[in-house]
Amino acid sequence: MDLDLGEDQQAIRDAVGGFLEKEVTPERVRDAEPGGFDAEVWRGLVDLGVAGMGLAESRGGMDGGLLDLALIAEPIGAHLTPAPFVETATVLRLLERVDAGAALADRFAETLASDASVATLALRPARSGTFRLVPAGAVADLVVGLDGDDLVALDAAPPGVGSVPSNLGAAPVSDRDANAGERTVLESGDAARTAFTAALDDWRVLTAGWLSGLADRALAIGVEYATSREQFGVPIGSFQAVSHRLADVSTEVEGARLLYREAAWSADEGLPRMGVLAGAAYLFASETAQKSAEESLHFHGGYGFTLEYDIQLFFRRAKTVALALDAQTPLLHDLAGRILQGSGRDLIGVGGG
Amino acid sequence: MDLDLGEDQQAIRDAVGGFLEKEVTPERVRDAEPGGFDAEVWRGLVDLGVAGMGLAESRGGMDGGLLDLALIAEPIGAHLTPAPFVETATVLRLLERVDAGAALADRFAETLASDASVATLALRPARSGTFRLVPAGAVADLVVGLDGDDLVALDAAPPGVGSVPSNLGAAPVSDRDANAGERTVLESGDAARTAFTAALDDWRVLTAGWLSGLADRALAIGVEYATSREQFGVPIGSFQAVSHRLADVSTEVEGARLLYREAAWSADEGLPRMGVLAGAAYLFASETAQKSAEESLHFHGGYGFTLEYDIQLFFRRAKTVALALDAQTPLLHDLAGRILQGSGRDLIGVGGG
Amino acid sequence: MDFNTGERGELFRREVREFFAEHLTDEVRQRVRETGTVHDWKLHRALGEKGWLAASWPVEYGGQEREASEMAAFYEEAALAGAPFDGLLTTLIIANTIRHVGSDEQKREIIPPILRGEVLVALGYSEPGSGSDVASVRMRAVRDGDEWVIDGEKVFTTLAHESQYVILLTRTDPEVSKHAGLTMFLVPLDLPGIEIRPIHTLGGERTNSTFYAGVRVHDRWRVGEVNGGWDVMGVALTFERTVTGGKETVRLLERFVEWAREATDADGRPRLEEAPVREAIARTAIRNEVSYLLAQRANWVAASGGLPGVEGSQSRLFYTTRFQRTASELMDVIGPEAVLDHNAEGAPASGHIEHAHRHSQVGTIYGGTSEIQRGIIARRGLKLPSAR
Amino acid sequence: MDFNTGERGELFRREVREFFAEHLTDEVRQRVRETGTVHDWKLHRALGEKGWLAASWPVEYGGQEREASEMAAFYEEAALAGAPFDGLLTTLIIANTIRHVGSDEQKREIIPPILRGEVLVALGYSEPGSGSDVASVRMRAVRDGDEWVIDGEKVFTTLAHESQYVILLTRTDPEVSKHAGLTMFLVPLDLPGIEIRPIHTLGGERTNSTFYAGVRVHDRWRVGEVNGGWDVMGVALTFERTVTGGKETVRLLERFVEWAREATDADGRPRLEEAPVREAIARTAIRNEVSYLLAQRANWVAASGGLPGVEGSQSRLFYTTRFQRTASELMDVIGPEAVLDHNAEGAPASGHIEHAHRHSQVGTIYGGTSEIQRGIIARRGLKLPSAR
Repeated sequence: MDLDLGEDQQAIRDAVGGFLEKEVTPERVRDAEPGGFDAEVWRGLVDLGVAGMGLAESRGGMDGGLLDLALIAEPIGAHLTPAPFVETATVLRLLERVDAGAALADRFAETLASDASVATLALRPARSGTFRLVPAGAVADLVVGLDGDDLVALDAAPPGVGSVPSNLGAAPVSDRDANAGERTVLESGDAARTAFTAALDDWRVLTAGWLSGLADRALAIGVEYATSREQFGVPIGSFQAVSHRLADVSTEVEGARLLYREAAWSADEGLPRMGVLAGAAYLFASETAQKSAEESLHFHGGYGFTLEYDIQLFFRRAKTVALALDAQTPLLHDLAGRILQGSGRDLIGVGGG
Repeated sequence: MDLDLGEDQQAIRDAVGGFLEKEVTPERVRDAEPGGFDAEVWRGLVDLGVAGMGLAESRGGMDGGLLDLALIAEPIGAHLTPAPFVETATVLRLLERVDAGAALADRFAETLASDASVATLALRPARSGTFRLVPAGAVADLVVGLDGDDLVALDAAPPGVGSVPSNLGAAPVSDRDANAGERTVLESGDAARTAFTAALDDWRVLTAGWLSGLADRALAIGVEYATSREQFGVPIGSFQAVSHRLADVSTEVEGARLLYREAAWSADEGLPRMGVLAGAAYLFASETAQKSAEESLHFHGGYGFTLEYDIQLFFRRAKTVALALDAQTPLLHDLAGRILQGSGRDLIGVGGG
Repeated sequence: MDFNTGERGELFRREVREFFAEHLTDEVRQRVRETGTVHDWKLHRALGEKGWLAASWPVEYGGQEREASEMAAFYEEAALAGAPFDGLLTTLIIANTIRHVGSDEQKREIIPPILRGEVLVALGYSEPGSGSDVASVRMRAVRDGDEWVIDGEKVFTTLAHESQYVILLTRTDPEVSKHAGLTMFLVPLDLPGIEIRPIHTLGGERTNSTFYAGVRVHDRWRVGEVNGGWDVMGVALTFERTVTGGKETVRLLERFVEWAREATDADGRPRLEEAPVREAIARTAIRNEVSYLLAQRANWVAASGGLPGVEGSQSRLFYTTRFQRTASELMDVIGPEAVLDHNAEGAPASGHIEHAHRHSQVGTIYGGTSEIQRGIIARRGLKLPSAR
Repeated sequence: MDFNTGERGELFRREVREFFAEHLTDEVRQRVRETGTVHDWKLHRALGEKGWLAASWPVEYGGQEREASEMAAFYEEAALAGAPFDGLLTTLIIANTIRHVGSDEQKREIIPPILRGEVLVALGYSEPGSGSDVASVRMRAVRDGDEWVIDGEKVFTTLAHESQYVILLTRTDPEVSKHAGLTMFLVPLDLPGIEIRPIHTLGGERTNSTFYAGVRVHDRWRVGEVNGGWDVMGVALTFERTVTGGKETVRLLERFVEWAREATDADGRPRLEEAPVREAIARTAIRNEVSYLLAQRANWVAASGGLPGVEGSQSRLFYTTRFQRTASELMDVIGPEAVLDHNAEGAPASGHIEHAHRHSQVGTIYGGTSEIQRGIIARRGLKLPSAR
């Protein structure tokens, strides 16, 4: 057990953190609304090398594992970065994994460097030829998704942020035609479903990292406000009604962070628990991000409700990202199914691989 | 709208309250464990006239409506009274309602007066000829239940408190043979199911009253403890971590009380919303009673965990009575079904009949 | 014991329902949604013509002496119809306050146009530095002969941009304890030195910051005694608590059920058949009924001549916290499309639930935070020792 | 970053699992359940023979220098097996404390028999008037030459009736501030003047009240400085926090899944197919994993040489509150039969879940209430200003 980041991991986190702190200010996040995409920020992440981190070194990437990627998703989420890091990283891992993805990966590596291309995974199978509400669907040049028995990759011009249906979290979602553009079948039949499930699990873990970052920052904003805001002559953070609830949140934020990291680590280790941990990590981070943002917003009093303060940005995105994949109960059932396929004790909380 | 009790209602509550305060002490409640039945207390309630209150005046009762009965169930619950008031009252109302019940009602009225007989409703249809875990089943001389297509009444010798399977709340439950003793078919087919459902609704409302009483008393015990117990030089009730949670509980206790009363009143008024309100009242009172007892127990610190203090008696009965009818989710589904059969707005919270 | 809201209430309910069906057009609703100004002059004047702006008042003051059940029915129907009545609420709080503690001149000048629906009054209590701690206001009012000179800033002055007056809680004596040096003024908003700037909110509603620089107000606009502002505030708060008691959660459940009847899952089955949908309906219905009953109880206490302090706080605490929880849970049940707002085509329930999720966040803050309500319940209701 | 508990940990885990499979008989479990005494001398001595009572200690003190991963595996397996180890826990806290701050004589006299599994030490901190406010103890210890005379009462002196010693927090100077006048003593329980009375609890466990009337203790039993008891307490609490971190919820979920596989509904279908059952499994599994990780984090901080104050509080707060919630929810899913306890035939999961519901209530109290933990997290972790 070693919960410290590796040296390389820390170095990249520092670099990305510096970039985000400087570039991705709350004003920048606001300016990207309602489309939810800032091309310059994305270009910046490409130039830093993190957008394509999951690509093989031979393709100009860093051969980054899921943990490396998730550790970056966390500060990206903390800054509510309007750029499709999670989506692109998910697809690049998939392309690196399936044989039929090699040519696409080669090509994408090029356009990523030249044009800051965007890739994404349609989270739900196509219905009547349409992938509905695809994350980053408005700006993705490459969309991968399950269409019937096939896992397909669509190389097609994105509809642009003008196509984004107005939504709570200003997410650049869009519907995508499952037959548009250049269509490559990556896998078929069971292999397609297996590859799709694995990609979804990657997305879950990276999104859990993103949401953990959001939760942590929302908590920090709440703590800062509670420390400086006075009522009745004392900081409101000195009232148990405030401090004890923030203590609960901080506990859950720590838990969410540990859980996404364990899930990502287990993927890199090739452990069979990965699927269970990915499902658990996404659900717990979703719950935690919402709670953190809600509590923090509430403790702002009337100001929390104004658009001028930043906490509403977190509040709106927490719910939006938590609902990106599915309603809550089906996610629980999916997780229960995986747990019950497993061998009992190892899958329900003893840990230790 | 008039939330004051009627004069008669208040007079009976006062009489019953006086009896309970004097006779049904926590020691008496403890002494009745684990069987959960105190024959003398039951005899006392019979002599006070409240055990048979729901019987017609011609049978020596008071022709009491469901609201009258529920208002008595509340203090009976507050004292955790080890006597089957709710069960007997439920059955007497049923017997008064169905034609085939008249002869049984006559006879029960007599044995109630002479021998303090007990009646009860089997809450779940018979399975393989057995009514499972019947409330007051250990001491009931008359058991009414649904057996296949028939609503049957069984006049049979009770197995006694020795038959009670050891349980959390020392409830005098017992399994009962659906074919034992003298069996009367009260109704058959749809009429049987309708009558059974109506009886279950009565039971739900009376039990909601009982649980509201429990919740209210558990809260009072918690408030009293928090007011007198000092830590760090001040009463613990001065800490927001304690007082705010008790404020939440008190709000819910008021809500539970209003809801069971409205449900009972709507039954007496013959309103179609009665079924929905009964379902809601039981669920909400169950939740509230558990929360009140749990919070109050917690604020007792280590003492709450000892058997010497009374709060554990409340804690154990809250869950036990909440689970007497069914698991929680099926109860929600039952309620949803009733709501959706109704005409929308009238059923979901505008009120006003 | 009787849970009937009474025949008069039901008769009036039908009348009110018909009124809103006629006067509250989709056009109005849309304008409200787009501007965030939760008030409509035409509708407001129509209410005035009906005599309903203060329908509970004595006839001598221009009221109709309607009983509590009728007033409850009025507010319930207004909420169920989604009527924009923020202006009505704040104005009536002040009209009531003036009626009880205002001067005869103030009553003559203010109340008739208010009741005709021609005048709105905004509330100017909160300041950047004072929220739950209302009495800590810093706005200064300094006497200068027959006039007072007011300097300072207020926030959350909702509808100031549509109102003719604002009621201002000011500090007139900084030397004494914080509750003792306050004075209340009713200030015409067209006086020189007043500036209004919009504040946009998470719920889409507009409120305002208002700035007062050397604003000169005649002493006849003072409400109550000099340094007696906290008493006036007490009166005003009483009316605030009894007026509120929303039915937004009922509308929310109605819209959710409508959605569930129409929407289908990937296999074409109505979503109303899904277990989580039905469980959410049951849970919401229970909360709604308890909310309704707690509000009725507070109204009943008021109608019986009592001051529903603890009852009002319990009603408000339960309703607002459950509204938040319900809106969030309903979204969780709906799934990915739940985040689409009213501007998006095909948004579930036309974005109503998504809006409720945002809008409900303010409920646990305005009119006293949930923490303030819990404090009131604990101290006054449960007699627990003062919070530390 | 590495979540492996390490090969040594896994090897030791297997060894421990085999040990309990052999030594922890159903007879022992039943006796523990019936008496409420969560300790078994035979098992305890067997652990002593293995050298596992202080397996993490340096070899020179009789330990095996096992690493953190091994110790975690040990406690996990003990909890998973349902081993009665309350005596082991309290005794090791004191053994550790003595090892750090005790006199050489105390170490020589106490530690060897403790490690052989022949001696237990009970904790005597709490008094009727002091719970969360530990430092407010009133038990007096007055010096009389080489001896101290102790008078007072302790509550929740768990296992005092099986122990050879009790550690007592006493007041030796009532004139100074409450933390400054405390002294700690290790007191043999066979001294004259000591009385032990049982306290029975909701969870079925037995604890005790202990009474001390003119008990004369030699000064050599004093632990730490005179009036330095609060420092000793600080050392002891550190060990308390690192030792705990139960796996009871994992056992709970295992038993629940076992039940759900076997039980059938009215139509004969396995209850494992029911939606609420599966949702409960998923929810519980998530909580269990987070509990595991928070505990591992605290252990890791300790193993890295840190003092896991905030981390320990977070671990404890999360685990204990979720244990309660889970046990209650699982009962709600099971339905009417869930209330049957282990004495009732056909009780679901042999009454294990019903017992957990009762037993879990103490978790948020002992070792510091949840409120104390939240205070520590808020002040030390979040740097929020001191609670009022």
